[in-house]
Amino acid sequence: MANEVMQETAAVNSENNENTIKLQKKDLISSWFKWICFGQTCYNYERMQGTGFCHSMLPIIERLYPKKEDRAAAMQRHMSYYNTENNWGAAVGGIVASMEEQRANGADIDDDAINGIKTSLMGPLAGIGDTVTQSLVKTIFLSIGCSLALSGNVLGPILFFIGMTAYALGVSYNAYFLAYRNGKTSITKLLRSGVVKNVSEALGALGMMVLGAMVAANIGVTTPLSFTIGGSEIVLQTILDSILPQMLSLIIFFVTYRLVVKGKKPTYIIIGMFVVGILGSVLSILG
Amino acid sequence: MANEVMQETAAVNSENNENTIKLQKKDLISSWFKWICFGQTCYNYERMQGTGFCHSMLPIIERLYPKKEDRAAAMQRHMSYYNTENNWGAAVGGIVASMEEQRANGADIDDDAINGIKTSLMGPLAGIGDTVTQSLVKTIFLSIGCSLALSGNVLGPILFFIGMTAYALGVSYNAYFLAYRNGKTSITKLLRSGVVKNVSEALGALGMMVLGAMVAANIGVTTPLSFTIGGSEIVLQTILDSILPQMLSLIIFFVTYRLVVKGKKPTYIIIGMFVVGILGSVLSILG
Amino acid sequence: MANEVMQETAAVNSENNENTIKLQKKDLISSWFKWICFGQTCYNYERMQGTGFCHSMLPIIERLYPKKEDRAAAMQRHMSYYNTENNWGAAVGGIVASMEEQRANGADIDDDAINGIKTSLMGPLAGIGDTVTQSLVKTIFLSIGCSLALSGNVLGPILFFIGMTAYALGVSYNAYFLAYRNGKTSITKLLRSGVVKNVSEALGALGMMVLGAMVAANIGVTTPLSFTIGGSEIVLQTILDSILPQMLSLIIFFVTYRLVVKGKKPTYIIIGMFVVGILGSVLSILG
Amino acid sequence: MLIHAIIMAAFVWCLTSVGPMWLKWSLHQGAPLIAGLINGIILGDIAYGLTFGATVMMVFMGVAVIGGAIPSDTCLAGYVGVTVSMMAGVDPSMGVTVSATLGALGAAARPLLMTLNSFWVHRADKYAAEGNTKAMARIDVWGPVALCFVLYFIPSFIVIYFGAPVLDAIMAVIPDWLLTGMGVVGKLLPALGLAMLMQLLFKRSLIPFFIFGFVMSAYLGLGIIPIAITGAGFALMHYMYNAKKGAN
Amino acid sequence: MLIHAIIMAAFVWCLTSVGPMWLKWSLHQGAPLIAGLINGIILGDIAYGLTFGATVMMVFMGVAVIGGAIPSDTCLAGYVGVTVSMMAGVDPSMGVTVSATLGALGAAARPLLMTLNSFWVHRADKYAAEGNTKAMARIDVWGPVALCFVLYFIPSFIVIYFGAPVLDAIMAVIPDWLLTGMGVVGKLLPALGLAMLMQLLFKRSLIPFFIFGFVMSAYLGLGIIPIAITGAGFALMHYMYNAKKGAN
Amino acid sequence: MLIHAIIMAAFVWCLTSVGPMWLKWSLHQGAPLIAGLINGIILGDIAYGLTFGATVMMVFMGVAVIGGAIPSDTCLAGYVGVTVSMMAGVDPSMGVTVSATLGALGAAARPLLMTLNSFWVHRADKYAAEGNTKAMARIDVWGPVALCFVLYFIPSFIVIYFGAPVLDAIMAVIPDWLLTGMGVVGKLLPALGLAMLMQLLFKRSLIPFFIFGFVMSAYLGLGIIPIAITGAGFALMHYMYNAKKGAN
Ligand SMILES: OC[C@H]1O[C@H](O)[C@@H](O)[C@@H](O)[C@@H]1O
Ligand SMILES: OC[C@H]1O[C@H](O)[C@@H](O)[C@@H](O)[C@@H]1O
Ligand SMILES: OC[C@H]1O[C@H](O)[C@@H](O)[C@@H](O)[C@@H]1O
Repeated sequence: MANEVMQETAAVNSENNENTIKLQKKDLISSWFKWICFGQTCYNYERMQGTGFCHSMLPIIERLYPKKEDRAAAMQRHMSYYNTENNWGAAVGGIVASMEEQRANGADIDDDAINGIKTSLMGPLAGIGDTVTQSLVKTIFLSIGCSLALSGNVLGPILFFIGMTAYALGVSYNAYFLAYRNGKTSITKLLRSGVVKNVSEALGALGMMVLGAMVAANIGVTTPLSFTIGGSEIVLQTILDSILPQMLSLIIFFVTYRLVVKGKKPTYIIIGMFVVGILGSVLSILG
Repeated sequence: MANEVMQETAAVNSENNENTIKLQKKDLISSWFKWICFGQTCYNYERMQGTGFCHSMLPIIERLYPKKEDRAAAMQRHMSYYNTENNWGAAVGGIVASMEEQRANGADIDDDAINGIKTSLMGPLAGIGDTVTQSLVKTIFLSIGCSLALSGNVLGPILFFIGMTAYALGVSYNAYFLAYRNGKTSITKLLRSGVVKNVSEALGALGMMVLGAMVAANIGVTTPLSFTIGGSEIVLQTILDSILPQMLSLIIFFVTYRLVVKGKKPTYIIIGMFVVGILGSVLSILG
Repeated sequence: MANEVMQETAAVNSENNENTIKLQKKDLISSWFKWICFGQTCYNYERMQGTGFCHSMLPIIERLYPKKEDRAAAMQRHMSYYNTENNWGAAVGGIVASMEEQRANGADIDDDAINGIKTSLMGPLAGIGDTVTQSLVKTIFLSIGCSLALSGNVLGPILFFIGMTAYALGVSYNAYFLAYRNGKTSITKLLRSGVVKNVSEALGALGMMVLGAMVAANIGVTTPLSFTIGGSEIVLQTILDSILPQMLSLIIFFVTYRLVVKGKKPTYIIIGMFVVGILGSVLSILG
Repeated sequence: MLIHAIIMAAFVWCLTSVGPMWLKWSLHQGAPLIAGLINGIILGDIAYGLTFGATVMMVFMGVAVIGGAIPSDTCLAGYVGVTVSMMAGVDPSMGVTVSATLGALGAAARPLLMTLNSFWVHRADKYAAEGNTKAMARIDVWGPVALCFVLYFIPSFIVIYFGAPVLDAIMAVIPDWLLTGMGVVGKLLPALGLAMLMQLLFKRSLIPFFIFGFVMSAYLGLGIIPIAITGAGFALMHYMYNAKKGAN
Repeated sequence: MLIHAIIMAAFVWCLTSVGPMWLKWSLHQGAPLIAGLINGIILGDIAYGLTFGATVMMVFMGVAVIGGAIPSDTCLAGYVGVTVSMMAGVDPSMGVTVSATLGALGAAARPLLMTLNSFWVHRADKYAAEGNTKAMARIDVWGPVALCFVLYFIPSFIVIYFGAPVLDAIMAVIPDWLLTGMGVVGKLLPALGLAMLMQLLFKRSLIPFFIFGFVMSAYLGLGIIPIAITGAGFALMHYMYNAKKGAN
Repeated sequence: MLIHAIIMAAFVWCLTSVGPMWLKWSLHQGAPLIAGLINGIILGDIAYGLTFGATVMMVFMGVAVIGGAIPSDTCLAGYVGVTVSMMAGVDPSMGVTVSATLGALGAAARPLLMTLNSFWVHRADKYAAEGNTKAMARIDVWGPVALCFVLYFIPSFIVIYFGAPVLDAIMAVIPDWLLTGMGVVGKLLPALGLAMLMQLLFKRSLIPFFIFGFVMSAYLGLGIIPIAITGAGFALMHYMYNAKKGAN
């Protein structure tokens, strides 16, 4: 509410007042692009993406604050601890840019207001972003890419490359500009409405289907065990196949999943797989 | 409400009054059958199905109005502009027959009431009827019929013939008699309740599934393009197939769909296809 | 409510009072096991599972009532008419055991209270149990078992055996002990909440899918009819297959289903099948 | 051949006038498919007729007649277009071309019929004023029949009777590359019928079903019947889960 | 053969009396399937036993025992019907006939058991009045055991021991057309079991799933296991989308 | 080979520092797949590269980088592990082992980078206080670039340049049973990637879709693309039927 009032005030100012400084399209594009290029270049424990965020604000700061002391204040303001997801998190940059613009034009926005927005949005956007980007979108592009590559089709890696690149650029650009235009309310509304939840539930359905298929197609462990009962040979794998093809793969998958869920470190699981695999092979149990 | 009161009045009349004229089953059947045979025989811009509707009312008029002047009035009443869907629209005939019956027995139903019913129902019934008959039922019978015929099965056209005929006769008969018995309220209720909407949504699901299958099965355009890179030949169609079989068919389908949605005339689209097809063939791009 | 108060009273008693008699785990296990073994051994028209239920209460009675007259009273109390489903119905035993325990410790629970619980729960539990056990679970295990057996896999009958046994023991044990611990309210709540209905609707979906598959796979009637038209032979079965594989099976299934639904006795249907099958074979209509 | 031409032209004549309205749904809306079979029987090659009819039918799949407006005349396409082409013995993909052309011409000519039919309306008004039911029934039927003899029977007969040899002659001189090209065109044209159908059917909530149908055909190689049966299952499911929405 | 007959008759004896109730669900309700395997082992031809048992089982698929009423005696059909038929070495479709007949007879005889068992109830009442738990347990078990020896063991033994040769003899004189006919009957009979099952399962909201199962079997040629697995998926989905309805 | 090693080490160098963040999603998260193709091109055997990259990629399928923590270094696994292995010409299943090992080492070393990068932060603080935007931009980029040259470029180059011959030598003496065993290990490892993915994706309401995907692959033998397309259909359906729930 208060924020909206400010926006209106700012808008009124910009009409009545000759001295108004407005951000230009190219400033915003430059700010977004600096974020999506350098946001995580100097990633570190002390501030995480703090310097990256500050870097991305430079074009905004240069336009809005001609005086050196204002610049210094703004830069220091944006050097604080910051961490969010690369693509969806670009929205924070957009909002902050619009807040800085209002502030430069005299709106009553203090450091706390800006820092408050940053810290209150970076978490939820990281949550959504990590889920959608890494568990859903990446999985789907990757599984299609691997599948094509395995069948010898050079389009596999290429499609993956194009898909992820388009996703990263497209999502971050739109997030930045939507947020710049519509301010905090739009993001808050989005975070609250069920849409994001429903979309990620739906993408999850797709992801799980692809996962099920990959479990069936990409593990492929079999057993060479066979018994001779009364002269006739019984091949265990044939019996397993008649119950459920890829049954061993499924079992191994679920055992591994249990271990992962229980928090076992990947490195230990890998070591375990070496032991099981080599022993199983030597003892002619697995093949 | 008023109408229901009339119906009751009529019912009371018919019990108390020896002079009552009741429509007989055969009159109604004849009326329905005249509609479903001749409703659109003299289709014209001035009255559309107006004369057809009047024609279908003749058995009713002959039974209810022995006097020549009453007959003339009734016939003129039903010569007005009229247009609805053939099968579902038969309901209007049923309602009008019951109104004429009440009127002939002294109920206070004037020309306006009857015309009002006709004009207020013919539109919605055309909407529902056209959707269900032409986009859903016809599609499904036709796609099954074509598919059987293409596989050399003589039952293809025969099943289509039987199916559509049964549909046309069955729907129109039931619509006429249901409407005659239950009057206007039943139709209005049906039009308002979500049932028709839900049924047509469900039939749409079936229709879209069949459509998807036909797109995959019945266009079948391929490309003979192939490149020779470093001595080995790369056949483009093979690569396309590995990504998505019938990919070209799908693309052509969507391009055509775009054109149709944008309102391009079928004739122009056909001409375009001639150009694309012949050029594509001559240039060895399409096959 | 009253019941819960009693339970609390009993609980209080058992803490304050040295004289408390508590059922031991082994009594309960023995009681459950006697039920699931002998519940229906002496099945008869007069009391149905009445003696079986009394039999299953013996370990409880022996522990709770050291005096002969109390024992006699308890045994007579549990000899009444009783009938419920084997597995789910075990819940009644659990509740009654807990009521007897409270009674033996002085709670004000009379014969009517105990009989009331028995007669009010045995019906609903039979309904649920019969549906879930016989129409759903048994069907699914049986169809998998038969299917494996028909493909020559010895695991068919074995899986069925293990599956049904695990189900019978697992469900009855859990029903008995859950009911013992949580008393009547838990069962009543379960019966009222939609959960059981929704679960059985969902299991029904699985059952119907398996049924549809079995109809297609396990009837397999064909027709040897063929006509020679203009020199070329038309094999009816080939035409039927092109419309719908297993069409005859489906028709026979639906005809039989109609008969079953109309209440025709299985014996008559079997006789009918003999007539139809032998005549059809002799006349070369069915094969 | 004379009789053959008369029969097929008579179909057009009836279906534009007195042919019972309930029969129009199969014989008119599905004209190419039906005409394929009939011509196949007459020419003694049913297999040719079935393929031919079904191939041409695809193009007219999505034709819907709403409010009297026709985007293409399915009846002419079927009883004239298919007949001429089958008599000339051409390939179905060439038949598609001939039929599509006739369908377009027919659609352009249709307003003439609907304008001229108005003539009978005025006679009918007169009989109505007289209360003469017999005459009314007569003029409503025989007026259009007479008109369509001139408007549809004669032209159809001429096109079939003289058109087949002409088409034959054309086919003899047509160059190979054009024939091949026409084959490609024949593959493209069904896309139009299907696109028109999509326009009628499209709703965002129905996209999943399009996908399912496509996958079942393209990847599992299933025919239309199993897909339609499965589609019926999905339709029932969709009704079930969707109806609840309305209920809220 | 004597021992073979004794074993199988003993199954019937136990399962109608003292055989643990939890075992009845597999051994009794699935008697034909189980009997097929056991006979196969005894006769040294497991493959024959598996096919035989499963084929007969189909007919009894839908048999449900509600409120003590049995439409057909699965236990006799399995341990007597299947055994006699397999001993005679007949075709499974003939075995279906024999088993169905015995099942029907068994169902007719069942009320006798349930009437006579009442006898033990009165003894039990007496022990209850005395508070004699030991005797009560004894009579509840050994009474029915004794009774079923007479009612089930002896007849079953006789039918198996003498029935197999008789069936053999019948098979030797049975004309070919009748054998072929019996084969067709054997194909028809499973329809009964499945129809009875449908009666238990049917709900309008479940029709889509019947369709999916049918299509997956008839068109994709999948076996029961993948269909049941997919069915489990659909069941979970159905639960999910359906539960909401109830929630409103 | 020198150039080859420099190119691949440069990938690691850039992607841990100045490589544009939007490129990291494909080049870093999908490093093994991409590295497979690039090495294939360099070595002149694209088919080998495709299979190799995709096989190794499977293991890293489920790796997600949340809050800066990495369970395994996909970048090293790809540009170093895949390269070394392909240069040595080993089997993909052996490459999986090499890459998984390097990925684990890389993950262990990562905290070093994130600790040392803090150094530049203090310089940046100084420039901020001065309002010096140019210097700030410079230090934010070139600081890490310099650091990663030491931390990533040099070690990667060494491992690739000297590692390939070493790996070659090892392969020459490795006994057959171990090779076969490593093959089995190579089949097991993807289970880890998939399990990690499951951990990210799992929700009870999504179980049906796992089942559908499994059945479509295991029984119908369909590839990932038709399954993903069908999955898109189910996702839309799920959205549709599910959204209503939220609406209540
Ligand atoms: O649109 C209603 C109706 O209009 C005209 O009468 C014709 O086009 C019919 O086919 C259509 O059903
Ligand atoms: O119907 C309840 C119950 O009745 C009888 O006890 C038997 O038929 C059981 O199988 C059944 O579960
Ligand atoms: O979790 C939010 C965010 O944290 C870090 O910045 C990195 O791990 C990113 O990949 C991630 O998106």
